Amino acid sequence: MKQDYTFLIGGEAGQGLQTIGAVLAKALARQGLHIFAYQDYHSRVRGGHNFYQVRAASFPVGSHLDEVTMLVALDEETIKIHGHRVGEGGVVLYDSEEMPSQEGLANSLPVPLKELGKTYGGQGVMGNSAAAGAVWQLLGGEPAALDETLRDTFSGKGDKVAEANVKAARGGMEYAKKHFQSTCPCRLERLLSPPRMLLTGNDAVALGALAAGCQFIGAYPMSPASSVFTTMGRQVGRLPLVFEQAEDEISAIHMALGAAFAGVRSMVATSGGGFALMVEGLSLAGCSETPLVLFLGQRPGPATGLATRTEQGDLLFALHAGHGEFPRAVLAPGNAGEAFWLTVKAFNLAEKYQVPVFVLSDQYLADAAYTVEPFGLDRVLVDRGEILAEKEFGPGYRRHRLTESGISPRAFPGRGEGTVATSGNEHDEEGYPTEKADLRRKMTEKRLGKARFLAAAIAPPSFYGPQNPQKVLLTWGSGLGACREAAEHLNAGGEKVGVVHMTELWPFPAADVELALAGAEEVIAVEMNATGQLGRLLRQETGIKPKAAILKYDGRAMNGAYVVKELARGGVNPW
Amino acid sequence: MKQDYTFLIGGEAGQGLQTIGAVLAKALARQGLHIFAYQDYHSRVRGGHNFYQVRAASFPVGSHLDEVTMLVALDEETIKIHGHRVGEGGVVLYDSEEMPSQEGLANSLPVPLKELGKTYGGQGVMGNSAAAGAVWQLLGGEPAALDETLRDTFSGKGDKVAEANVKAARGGMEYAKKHFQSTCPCRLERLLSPPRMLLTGNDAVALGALAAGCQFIGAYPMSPASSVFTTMGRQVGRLPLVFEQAEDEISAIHMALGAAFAGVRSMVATSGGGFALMVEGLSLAGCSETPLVLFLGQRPGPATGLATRTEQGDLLFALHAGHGEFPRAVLAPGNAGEAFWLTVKAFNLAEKYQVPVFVLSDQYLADAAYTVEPFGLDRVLVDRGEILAEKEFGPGYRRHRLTESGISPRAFPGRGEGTVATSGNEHDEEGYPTEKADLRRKMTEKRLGKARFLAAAIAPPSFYGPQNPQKVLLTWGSGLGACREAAEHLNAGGEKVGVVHMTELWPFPAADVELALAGAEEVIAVEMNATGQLGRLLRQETGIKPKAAILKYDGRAMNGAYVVKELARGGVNPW
Amino acid sequence: MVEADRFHTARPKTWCPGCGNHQILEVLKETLARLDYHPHQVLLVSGIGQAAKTSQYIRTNTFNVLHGRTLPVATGAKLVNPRLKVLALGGDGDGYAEGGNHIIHAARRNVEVTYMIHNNQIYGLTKGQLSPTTDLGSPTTSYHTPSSTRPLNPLRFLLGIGASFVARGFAGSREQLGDILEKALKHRGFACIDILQPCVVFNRVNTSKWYRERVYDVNEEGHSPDDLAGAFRLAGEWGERIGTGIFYAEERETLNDALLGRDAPPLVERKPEPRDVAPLMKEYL
Amino acid sequence: MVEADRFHTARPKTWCPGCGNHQILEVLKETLARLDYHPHQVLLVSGIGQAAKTSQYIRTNTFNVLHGRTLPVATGAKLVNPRLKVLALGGDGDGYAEGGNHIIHAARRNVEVTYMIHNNQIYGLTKGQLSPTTDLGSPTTSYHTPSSTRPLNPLRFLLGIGASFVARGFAGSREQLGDILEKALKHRGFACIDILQPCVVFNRVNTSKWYRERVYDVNEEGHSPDDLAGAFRLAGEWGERIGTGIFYAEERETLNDALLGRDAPPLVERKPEPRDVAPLMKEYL
Ligand SMILES: Cc1ncc(C[n+]2csc(CCOP(=O)(O)OP(=O)(O)O)c2C)c(N)n1
Ligand SMILES: Cc1ncc(C[n+]2csc(CCOP(=O)(O)OP(=O)(O)O)c2C)c(N)n1
Ligand code: SF4
Ligand code: SF4
Ligand SMILES: [Mg+2]
Ligand SMILES: [Mg+2]
Repeated sequence: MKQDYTFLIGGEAGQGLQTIGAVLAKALARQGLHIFAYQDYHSRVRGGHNFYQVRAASFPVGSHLDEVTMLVALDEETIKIHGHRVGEGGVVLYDSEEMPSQEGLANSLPVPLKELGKTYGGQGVMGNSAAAGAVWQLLGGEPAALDETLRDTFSGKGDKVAEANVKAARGGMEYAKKHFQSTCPCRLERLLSPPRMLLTGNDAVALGALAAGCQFIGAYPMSPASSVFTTMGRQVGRLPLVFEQAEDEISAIHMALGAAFAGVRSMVATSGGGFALMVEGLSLAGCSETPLVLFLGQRPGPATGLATRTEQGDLLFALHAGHGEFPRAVLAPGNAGEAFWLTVKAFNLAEKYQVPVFVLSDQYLADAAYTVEPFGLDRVLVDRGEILAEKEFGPGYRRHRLTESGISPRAFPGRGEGTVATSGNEHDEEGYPTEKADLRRKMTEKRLGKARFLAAAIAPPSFYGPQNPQKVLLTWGSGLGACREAAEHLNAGGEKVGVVHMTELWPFPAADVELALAGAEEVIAVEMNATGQLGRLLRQETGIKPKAAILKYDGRAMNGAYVVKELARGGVNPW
Repeated sequence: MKQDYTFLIGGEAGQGLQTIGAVLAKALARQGLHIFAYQDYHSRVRGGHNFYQVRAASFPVGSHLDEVTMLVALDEETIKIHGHRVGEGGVVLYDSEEMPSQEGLANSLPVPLKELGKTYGGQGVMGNSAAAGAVWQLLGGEPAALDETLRDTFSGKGDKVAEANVKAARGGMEYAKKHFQSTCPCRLERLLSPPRMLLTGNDAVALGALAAGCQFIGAYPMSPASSVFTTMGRQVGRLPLVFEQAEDEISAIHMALGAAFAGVRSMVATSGGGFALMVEGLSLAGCSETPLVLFLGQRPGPATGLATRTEQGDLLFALHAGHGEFPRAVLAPGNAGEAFWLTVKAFNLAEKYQVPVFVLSDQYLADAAYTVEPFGLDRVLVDRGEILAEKEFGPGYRRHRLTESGISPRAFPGRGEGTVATSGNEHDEEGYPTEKADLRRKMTEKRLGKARFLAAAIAPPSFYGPQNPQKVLLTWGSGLGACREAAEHLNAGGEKVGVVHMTELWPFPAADVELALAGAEEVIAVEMNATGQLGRLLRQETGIKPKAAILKYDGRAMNGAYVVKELARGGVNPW
Repeated sequence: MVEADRFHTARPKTWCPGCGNHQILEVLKETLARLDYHPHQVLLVSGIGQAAKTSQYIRTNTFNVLHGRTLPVATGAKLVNPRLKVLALGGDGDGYAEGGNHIIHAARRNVEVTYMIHNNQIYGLTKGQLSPTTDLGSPTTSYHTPSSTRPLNPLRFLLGIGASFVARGFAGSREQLGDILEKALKHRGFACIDILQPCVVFNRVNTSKWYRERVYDVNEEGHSPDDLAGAFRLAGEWGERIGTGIFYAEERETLNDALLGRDAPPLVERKPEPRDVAPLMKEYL
Repeated sequence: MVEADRFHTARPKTWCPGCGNHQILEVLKETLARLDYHPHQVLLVSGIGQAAKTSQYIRTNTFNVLHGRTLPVATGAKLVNPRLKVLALGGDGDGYAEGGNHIIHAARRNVEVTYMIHNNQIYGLTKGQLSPTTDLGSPTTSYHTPSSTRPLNPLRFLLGIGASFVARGFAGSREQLGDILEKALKHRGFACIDILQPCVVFNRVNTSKWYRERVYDVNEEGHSPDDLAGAFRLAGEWGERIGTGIFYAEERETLNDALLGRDAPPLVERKPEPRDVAPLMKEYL
């Protein structure tokens, strides 16, 4: 049976809706379903309408649906805002202590959450677990499976708390069994799947960085990037790495450069405004050929913009940031799985070519949770590029030796008898400032020449859909899920729509992209921004101008339905 | 008679060669000649080979020549480095106290500078004026004309010093008259020209900003931008403006935004690394629709690069700097005259459309001195855009009111009974933060929509050369002089080469550029960088890919001869 | 507090109930009213963070800028329009972390700006990360272990850089805070108030109660604001007793005085004319 | 000074004759040699400016970074390789202007870095602009009038932010400077030395002679480095008498201690393995 359910839990910040959402997502994942879950929240700690949306399906999913199967309303606002989204036969479960009776609402179930929490778990706040229990009951889930997930979730707070929550959830189940009259359209069917992790995009980046052997992360808190460093930071002590919260982003990138220069794999994690502050340091990385991975979690700008929402507005900025000319790579994963592998690749590219490499994400991908099979760690290859052995590293070492490939073997201070010198001034082979015209020219060519080799390491775009599609949706990064969903929908209706997804954007794989777009009658760029940045880049690099663009720039992620609708309207031309 | 002389004064930093150069340039300008003068210097205060090169001609000139008519060598290094550049019949005048006799050198004249300085002026350092006098004598200049220039130059140091220098110069004249045997090929012929100012690119920007009514300049010292703020700063007290040296570039741009918000025309001046630090503030200007003029004097990067040299490496960076999407304008003058008028225009665009506007220069243009007729100040129109009168500005004022044009009339705090609110967060019409999707969309469209009107205010590129040229040299900013010189040379030899010079680069005047390039068989991009940035931009905006590029990226400016030579070799393809 | 109404806005507050920012906001409104300021005479430059939201809940001119950048913006505005009463305001992260350099130089310049740092010793808006003032051993969401670096002492920092007015208030001592703020607003120069502000969600160590048990008024106990050495010593207290009040105050030339002359007419009221550049052009002939 | 040869380089110096940087460079080489460091054990992080050129004229590992950014780079390097003797070095503009914020937080972290600020009270490399330490009334090329803002007092700033080692040297007192530097290099923590450095071209006020007539050794006159209040008081002197020597020194936990544990093996010597991530992956199942 095809299963595709969407659970939406809505309420105010501070009501604990994340807990219900996360518990349900995890419990459903453990039932073998594929999950896509994401949060919509405000830049505040208490109040404001927030929601958590979990999609659980019997097939892989990479974006959200508009139609809700089960709405859990912790406040009345949730019903006002999302009530219309509940699909045919869908269920509304609401906190009867927080709002007047919603009797008029079809298939609705009032649940006295605090009361249940108190009665069964001993505390009103456990009402959240009661809500999860009620949902689980309506789904027809195996009670023990929810128990287990609750135990794991609350284990950090001690056995007593965990057991109380289990009891509260059981209370919720009982209540739902007793009071819910109608049948629920969603009957959970357990699937025999391999075990899967439930991982946000940021979790995947953190895992990727750790697997790649990153030993230093410098950062200053900023949504939606912060969880990358907190997840990694939790491993300090267990794994050989260190995290330090910098006083600002300028310091963060320079600390990371210091660590990289001293010999470890090093990264920063930030968002637009923080990245803006790192731009001078980025240029220093370029000049001094210091490897660095930059995680850039985009959010809507300009300036502080919408701090907790999503956008893909910084592609061209990342591509051109930094004064002067130096090579770089820009990778943009489309889901958690790609986020892991591209982060690993980012470190290899950075060290092999001694350049800064971006992992370009956005709030949607950063915060959304995906089910992914555990990564094959044996397949994680660490290539640190050319590094002199301690014995070879003696007096006369030239950090920026002019070589055929433009790559000069690295050596690290204190790791041999020689000394390493480098500089943000134009320098000679030894790494000391020079004013010589000829050397300047050679050093520029050396640095930029590496782009050729870097380009050869860039993968072609991914293609999804039928052979010889009539229309191609050209997208990048987190646009993947929505475009695939749209294409599948349209192709099911008899169209021939393909998706070309660019995960590796720079050096731009022009020939591969031309090939991928070759047969298509129409190329439509699909991006979460207002100016059609990939479309511009495509024309710059290939001369191909997309026929139209599908754009969104209200801070809320697009999904398949949006793409289908906008495509029908012909898209827009932002260029 | 056609006159086209090049004087090169070379020596170490601290030897005072700027004085000789500047005095000669000014004296020649006052004889009615057109001047192009520039310095080549190191990032140090004493020592290092520096030179000052003055080209004086009977026709307008905008770049330097390789061939030197008269070489003034304050040290032997100068002869070693530049000796071969002295043209047929050229003269070498050298400081005989600083180096062994150069008797072998044709047309050479040893001058004991210190001795002359001491004997005639009373001090060894006055030898510099003696050198100027000797040159003047060889030129056959009217002695009184040099006297006058010296008096003006040294007037700040008191009459006594000025007269001593005049005497030293007279001593130099006498010495040259007595000892120089050969005839000198350059005989100065006074021209009846209107009075002309001798102005560097930076002087012109400063004058333009002052004429446009700029009242605040925020900056942190950085070559080659600093002279913009020192020139403007000298007017504090006389004109209603204020300059404050900030603690860093981040502070500089934010001070400027504060001043602009409070109601005055405001600007910053910086170079690459400093601009990199301003990128977050730039985005705040975009979000809060605060008008700002940014003077960006490019120098070779990445990082600190070559601090005192030249490059055009930051075009795409300036175009895409800042997280999020917002409109901006980028203007790039080709000489001092354009620098003045484009700076005036920058302020008008910034205030009318409430956007940041760049004046993009580079070290070559910034430091080079040009002869320019005094600017017609009556033609300086100040258009501050829509500003509410004090009486209209009452309670209920909405700083970001949604209007047809996207432009919301401004009002200034304290200048009426109302209050002004704005924010770097996405905001409502009043200027307070909002999270609403619909408002976000509208505000984005409001901001970006202004680009349409801004685009209409952008001038088409300038065209120089024959109708229907076979080849077009497409260039921007300071590339103008070299390209025109090259085209004139080639056309004199029977070719049909035109120059398309983009002074206004963004919003990109695509239709105008297409028109300008329409007939040409070959388009060659000519830029002082390594990656062909204008070429890329051209393709992005028009689909036209130049046939080749002529590039230079060794920190030394290109000139006409370089362009001719590279064109003959077919150029390169950096894309 | 009827006069405080003139600063009223209907915008709903998004702070947690019990958050110290509520109290600080009320004191700010009251004090401005008491000094008979009107909304249009005041410019509030705010940063990013919970504290910085203050400017949304009070009617004045306001530029809500980037995280950490209040002081340069305030400086630029004050330089061109000295008639404005300019305040800058933000959290401990906004000020002492991202904005640290600007504090040093605002103090050096002695720009006439009242600077309020709502110091909850934590990053509120971004959910509990380490701040430069987080106490040693306090839990944060930045690290999986409690804070292990010694915090910055804000008052010693402010005294060390020569700020001409240095005070500490406590959100819970409303009357005293109002007094301090009044004096700060009257101060001709850069006036800094570090305000102890309980965060009921992320700072469970330095709670309202914790502060209340410790704060005392240094001026009441005899400290005189012209005693710099005493101020430096008292600023060292952070344990059983925590001093509040005015630690240091000194009159000296302000930035506007220095750059434009005391009582110079505001630049915003002077209209530059292109033709005024003519004499300068002559110099280049 | 035969041992100092090991730090010798043939690179020609581009400083003016008579510049205080020459002396500081020699003292640096001598002191490192005296403490028996070898070039490969030392990492010198330098900024941009005349002072910063020092790292070109001494053989050590060196990262010549951006203007103002020495300390974060030094911090990152020290964190991953504590076996390196890490120094940071730059001018007064590099440190107190562009880099001001990093000083505050390096002090808070107490990262084990020796920080030398060559303080010529002017911007040398960029030709005479105002520095945060330019004396009131001194001419600069930034303004057409003499400096009219009161300078930052570097020592009070450093004391105020709780730097664990605060000293002032004078380029012209070579022996004393060597002593101070030796103690700084031996200090477990963030050791700052503000070094009075004559600039013979752009600072015609604070000349060698001017300094020499005023400097005295505070420690010789009985000041003990554990006396913070005394240090703060003495740091206030800037006129007839200018104190040099060690103003303050205190042992406390360093950043490496706090984040990684004292005597933890350097991260650069530990090789991470992809498979070590397996347990963490399990947590997500
Ligand atoms: C450049 C930049 N970096 C980071 C952030 C994210 N950010 C917003 S507020 C904040 C810190 C809030 O702490 P604090 O200033 O103490 O204010 P509080 O919320 O505690 O009042 C941070 C890190 C940002 N907006 N901009
Ligand atoms: C971001 C940035 N801003 C400005 C500059 C230009 N700059 C180079 S050195 C310097 C100041 C030099 O003064 P100081 O640090 O005191 O060193 P000194 O030359 O006096 O030794 C400046 C402003 C720069 N390189 N980078
Ligand atoms: S999180 Fe803390 S600082 Fe933020 S509103 Fe709540 S109590 Fe106040
Ligand atoms: S200008 Fe000053 S600081 Fe620079 S080298 Fe010369 S004396 Fe030294
Ligand atoms: Mg805080
Ligand atoms: Mg200096």
